[in-house]
Amino acid sequence: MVDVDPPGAEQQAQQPLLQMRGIVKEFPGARALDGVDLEVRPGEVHCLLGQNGAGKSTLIKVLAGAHQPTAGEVLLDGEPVTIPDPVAALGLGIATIYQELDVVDGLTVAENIYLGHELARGGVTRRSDAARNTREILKRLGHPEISPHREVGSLPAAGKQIVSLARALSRDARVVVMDEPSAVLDSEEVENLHRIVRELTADGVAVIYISHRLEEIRQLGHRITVIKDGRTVATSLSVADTPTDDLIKLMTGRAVEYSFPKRPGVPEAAAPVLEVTDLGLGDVFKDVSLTVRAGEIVGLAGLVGSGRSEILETIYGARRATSGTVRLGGKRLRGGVDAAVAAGMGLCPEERKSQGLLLDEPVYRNITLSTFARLAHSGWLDEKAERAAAQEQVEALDLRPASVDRDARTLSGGNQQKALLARWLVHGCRVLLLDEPTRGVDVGARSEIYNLIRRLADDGAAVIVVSSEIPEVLGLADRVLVISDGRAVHDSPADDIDEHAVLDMVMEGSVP
Amino acid sequence: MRGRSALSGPALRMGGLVLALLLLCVVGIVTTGGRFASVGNITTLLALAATTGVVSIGMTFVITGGGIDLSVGSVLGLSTVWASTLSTQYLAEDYGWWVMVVTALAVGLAAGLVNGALVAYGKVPAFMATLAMLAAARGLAELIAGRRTQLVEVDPFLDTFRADLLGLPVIVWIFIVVAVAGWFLMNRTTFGRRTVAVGGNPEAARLAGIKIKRHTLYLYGLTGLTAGIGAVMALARTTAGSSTNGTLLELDVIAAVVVGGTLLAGGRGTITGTVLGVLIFSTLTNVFILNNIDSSVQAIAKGAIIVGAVLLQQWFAAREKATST
Amino acid sequence: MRGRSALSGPALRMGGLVLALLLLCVVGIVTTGGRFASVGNITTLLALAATTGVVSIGMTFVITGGGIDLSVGSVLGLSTVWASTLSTQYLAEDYGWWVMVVTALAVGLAAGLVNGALVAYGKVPAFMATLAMLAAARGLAELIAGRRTQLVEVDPFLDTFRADLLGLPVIVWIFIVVAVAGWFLMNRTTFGRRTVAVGGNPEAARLAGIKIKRHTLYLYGLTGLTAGIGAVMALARTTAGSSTNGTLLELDVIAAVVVGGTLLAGGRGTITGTVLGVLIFSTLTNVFILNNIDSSVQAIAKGAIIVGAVLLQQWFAAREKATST
Amino acid sequence: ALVVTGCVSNEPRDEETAATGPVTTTDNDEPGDEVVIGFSAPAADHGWMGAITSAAEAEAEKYEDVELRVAEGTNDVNVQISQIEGFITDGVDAIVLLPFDGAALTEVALEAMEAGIPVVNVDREFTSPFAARTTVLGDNYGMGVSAGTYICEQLGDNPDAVVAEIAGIDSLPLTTDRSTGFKDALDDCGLDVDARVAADFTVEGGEEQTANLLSAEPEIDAIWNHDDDQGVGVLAAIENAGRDEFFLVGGAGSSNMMEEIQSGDSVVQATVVYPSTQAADGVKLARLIAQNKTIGDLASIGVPRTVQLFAPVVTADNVEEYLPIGFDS
Ligand SMILES: Nc1ncnc2c1ncn2[C@@H]1O[C@H](COP(=O)(O)OP(=O)(O)OP(=O)(O)O)[C@@H](O)[C@H]1O
Ligand SMILES: Nc1ncnc2c1ncn2[C@@H]1O[C@H](COP(=O)(O)OP(=O)(O)OP(=O)(O)O)[C@@H](O)[C@H]1O
Ligand SMILES: O[C@@H]1[C@H](O)[C@H](O)CO[C@H]1O
Ligand SMILES: [Mg+2]
Ligand SMILES: [Mg+2]
Repeated sequence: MVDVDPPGAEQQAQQPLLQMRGIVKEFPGARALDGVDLEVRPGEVHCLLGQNGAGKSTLIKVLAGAHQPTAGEVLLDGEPVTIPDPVAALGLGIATIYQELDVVDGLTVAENIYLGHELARGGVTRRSDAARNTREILKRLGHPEISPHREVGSLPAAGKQIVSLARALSRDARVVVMDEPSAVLDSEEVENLHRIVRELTADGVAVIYISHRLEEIRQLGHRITVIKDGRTVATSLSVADTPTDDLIKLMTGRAVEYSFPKRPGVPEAAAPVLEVTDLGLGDVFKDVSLTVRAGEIVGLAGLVGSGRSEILETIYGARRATSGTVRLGGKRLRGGVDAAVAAGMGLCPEERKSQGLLLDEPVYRNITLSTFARLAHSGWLDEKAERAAAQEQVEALDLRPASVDRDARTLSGGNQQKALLARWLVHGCRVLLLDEPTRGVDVGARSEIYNLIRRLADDGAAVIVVSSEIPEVLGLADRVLVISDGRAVHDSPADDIDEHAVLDMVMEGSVP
Repeated sequence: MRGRSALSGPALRMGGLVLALLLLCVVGIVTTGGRFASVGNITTLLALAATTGVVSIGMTFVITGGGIDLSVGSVLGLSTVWASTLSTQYLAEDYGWWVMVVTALAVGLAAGLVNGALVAYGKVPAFMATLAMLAAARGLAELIAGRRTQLVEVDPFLDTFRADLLGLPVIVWIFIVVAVAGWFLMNRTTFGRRTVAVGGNPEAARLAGIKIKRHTLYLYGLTGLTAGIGAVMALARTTAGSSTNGTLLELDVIAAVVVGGTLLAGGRGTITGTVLGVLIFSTLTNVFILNNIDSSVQAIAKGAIIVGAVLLQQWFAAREKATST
Repeated sequence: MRGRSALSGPALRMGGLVLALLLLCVVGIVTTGGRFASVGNITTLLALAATTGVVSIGMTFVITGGGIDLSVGSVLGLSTVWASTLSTQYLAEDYGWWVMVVTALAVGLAAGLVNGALVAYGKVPAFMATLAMLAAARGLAELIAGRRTQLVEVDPFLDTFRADLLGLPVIVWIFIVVAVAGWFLMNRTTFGRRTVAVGGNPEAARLAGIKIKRHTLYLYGLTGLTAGIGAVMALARTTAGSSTNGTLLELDVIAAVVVGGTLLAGGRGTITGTVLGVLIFSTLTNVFILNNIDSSVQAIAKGAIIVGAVLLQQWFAAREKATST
Repeated sequence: ALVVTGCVSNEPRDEETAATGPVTTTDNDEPGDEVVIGFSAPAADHGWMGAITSAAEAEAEKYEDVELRVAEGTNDVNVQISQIEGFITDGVDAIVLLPFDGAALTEVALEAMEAGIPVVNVDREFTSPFAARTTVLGDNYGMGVSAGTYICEQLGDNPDAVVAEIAGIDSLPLTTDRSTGFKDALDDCGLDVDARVAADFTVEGGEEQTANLLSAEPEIDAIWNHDDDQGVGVLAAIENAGRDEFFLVGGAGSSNMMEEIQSGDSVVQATVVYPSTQAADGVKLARLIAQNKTIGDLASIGVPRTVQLFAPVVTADNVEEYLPIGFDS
């Protein structure tokens, strides 16, 4: 872990720019915030930590005017303010990058950036001005290659995140709130993001930064507020002076071993379960070959946009390969996803809300979405069996709240991820494909998920993990494939390669 | 967070509809006295609700599954025409009335499958595919019928479907059976679960291993089939096949389904709600006619009542949310 | 993340429509020779397209904004009736023909705003709110008109709107002006951009500070207004106000908009596509008439052509995708 | 009134009978100049309207010198106007027009006349006398009067008698005309309409509305049903309800209603004829006008300006006579 001196360490105590006091937020059926305090100074990066479901996103939505608090007050420059709607927040100089991508697919990059505060004369948009400014902002963000006229719907998730970021920057805000901005970014992009944040704070802007990656917080943050179960448990801790273990204890209320599970090593004799040969998908990726044996975890490392998601989806049959074959247990897979699932494959997709969940259905139906037919008796559902199976996983994964009858929509991001994993645990997969399985997942749950993946492998499953966090790939996987520009440029046991080597490889590949 | 909301939720959500229906009945009784509440009138009301009702059950599935079927009315018309052509009727005279029934069901099913294939495999938006079918089926029906109304002369057919059973007309029984079967299919079978999944988030359903194209095909086939059943009922009720049968039925059916609480965007469907929606509209018409109300005034009142019912339902839904806290 | 697809995308997406229109024209010319391509016939075709066209522009906005308006036809009918009542016509005789125009526009706008208020503030699903308006406006129109067709006797009105200007009927000019204004509004103003946002991702729009309720209200108001403009055109064309004006117009309009490429689910709308969609349907009708084709066969052909146009469009979209990879 | 009915029904008949129908003409049927006649009518969404178009087509078939261009039947006046504009552009020799709405089609008919194309207006009347060369009319108000008068005759001196009315499409002016005529005739004998529904000219509408109507009125003495097409459904509903305490008067004159009358054991006692052959008459007259011919049996020269068809009441007494002109629902 790199221990960079926080750039604002010399900063003297000064009048807080923003204070939130005793914030309470009740939802029908849930008290998400139960008295949260937060104090942010100009020019600092204030990190907000907490487990999944602790209430971080809810808090910043209150600040952004997207939610109305049930109780509590917000002060700006020491003056109490009310924030009845997002316009008011923006008017007060508070700009927010939300956890869920909040862009409009049908609009261009420039239009998204200026949505709601369009550059216009008498209602007529000044397009060339908007395009020029957009180009400048994107350049500042290190993405001069994105055209302001490109439709946002055609951008990958990381591109959309950059647009969200650009939008916040276009606001000239005094407080910029970022809710897990780095979750969809790879290491290079994250570096870039950190540079931006530092530039902002150098200009006196306060940044509220939410992330589950502790090393990131070490690199970037000045002070930390920890939230647990909707309450502030620690405010204004200095990043420099608080050991990681203390932070984790504050968040989780217990000590969590923040390390990867031991690799027992895959016996030479283990049978190959998944064999992918010369797989290709148009000009997205080509000639990908890999074998995963029972009990083995294979990690795919690479930059955002390198084609890792597509490789998983193509193996899974969700995309029609243009070349190559996939074999499971020696038998060639043909047909779509249903054939793959029937053969014992499972995929946790990258975007859990849009690709994974039925948000308005209860948790147990989400968990049994791939198995309800198997639990049914000649077409008749057995909901009792479904609930029982779901409940078992909910407990095993410590999903919170532990009720299986809640709608998936009301779960926090990390718990939604657990619910998706639970789906394949109920299914009992021979091959499990995981796309960014810990994105947005808190430290506690993260190690639980690592252990879980390992346990699955130990039980004989073949696992492929895609992650943009290189340490995660290296720590979790038995074997690592480095993907660059749609090609596997490296394949070796995880022990034979380190983070720098991976970075070198992916960077090299990305040079045009 | 408690389990009870699962029990009370839907029940409460139906509250607004039941209340609306009761209100209508009260208005009926107050304004017309015994005439509304008479056995004869209730039977009439149910018989009138039956055809729309059966097709609405099918529509509930297709809408819950994220689609829409604008062609049900004209497919019903086509089915009545096809099942009552002279040649079909001759065959029915020789082999039995089931020939007409099978013809109607087969035509409905086939049209539904064509819709389904266009939507699922041809990727034609449902609105367009079924709008096209609306036009085409109506045209075909006119061609076959030669713009004539075809009288049904097969007496065993009429005797069977125009009969009473335990005090209720056979077609009312058909409605009841279809509604109950629909309820089970929606709430107790894997088919229903898939329907909700496909309508709620097709991509998630697909990635979970559900064959969404095939399921979509089935959904439209099912709706077409209910249009075919509706055709048999219309044939029995009107004793005639005509290309005008079912004109604008799609609007009535969709209105009943949506007023019933099924989400037009898909992912949530309620058979009970649909049945209530159908009954509300039939009762409305019945009360209007018992009171001899001018058809223009009827139209205005209908508009007001649709909005009123939706608002009432929403008020109940809001209450439900509040009480489940 | 390359930029070129932004340029070629829309152009290519329109390719299918243009091709379909050209194909129809070729069929027209081949089958009827000079009769199709004559100036008189093209004028007729455009005049036929004009009223539907104007309303379709409004509908493009409401659909892009994530809604739907089923009431346009009956609101148009109501507007023609209201603008041609005796009292309005008397006023128009005294103060000028604009009284009728203002009446028609005001009625359309008011009905649209009622729709909008129900949808935006009453949270009534758009389908239901506008279905209710469909019924109510038609009923009201019948009541006002007393089921009579009301003749327009205000000559200055007729002289103005039935005139030709630079070789084209005034109502065709109105269509052109509304289409150009609509294009500009959709693509070059904050209103248009916000419409896409509200339809495409309402939550994102809200978080960006857009007042989505108010915007939704405006969208329905706008569509109502185009129905009012359509009413003026219908009055001019038919010289009469009638509660039957605009019957089933909503289906034609929605079909044109959706065939044009606007997403029925909202978030993506194209005025150019809508204009092409309207022209395709009018040309189709025109070619049918010129070829003296049986109306039942026409209906079947229409169905086939709707599906064909959508498939063609999709093929082009697929090609676009392939090239932009 | 001048009777020009009976030339044709939609039953295909052999040439000879048709050519020498009840009203014998001169050598008018001899081939003359080629004429192109444009024909436009509302959508054939019910039997009567279907018969209108079929009869017109059949009539035109008989003349080798007539080419009939039939536009798509439409209930959209905008489309119908453009159909006529198309005919004008094409320069047809004559136009036979049954407008969906007479008022709305008047202007375009005037344009045709001004362009020198004679227009024969059928059934629903234009609002300007200059818009048509000749008008062939049924008699909607008269239909109502005939039905009302018949019911008055039957119920005579019973002022408490319950009379019901099943109208067609309420938004059409012709429905208002019929209802007004009916009401006026009933007024004369001290009766009124106790219950009224509108059944949209469809079999289904007839069944549905009648079912409700019968529920609403437990005791009825007489019913007038405007339209025999919807009559099929009306009868089905009556049979469903097992009611027969009243008699029913039909409208338009379909063959199956006439057969009901003939059978003697039906609630249907009478129907008021509204000839479905009027557009065929229109075609015939348009041909004569275009060829500059005149009607035989008249002393005056030229086809008359107005032909109003006879709307007789058909009962068991005279049904034999009218069966041949009944149309198929
Ligand atoms: N609209 C809602 N209705 C009901 N409960 C909600 C709603 N939104 C959030 N919650 C609940 O509020 C709590 C806090 O959620 P929130 O999204 O703020 O967590 P978070 O700290 O951002 O978690 P994560 O790290 O997973 O993003 C959770 O228990 C969640 O289930
Ligand atoms: N449907 C598609 N058709 C063509 N190209 C696509 C399609 N979807 C994605 N791409 C392109 O494929 C490449 C890989 O995309 P993707 O973002 O899935 O990669 P990734 O390695 O999974 O990155 P991430 O870390 O964001 O998941 C990108 O260049 C993207 O633009
Ligand atoms: O359209 C109507 C009805 O069909 C009626 O029955 C006869 O007159 C016509 O004008
Ligand atoms: Mg969060
Ligand atoms: Mg990816």
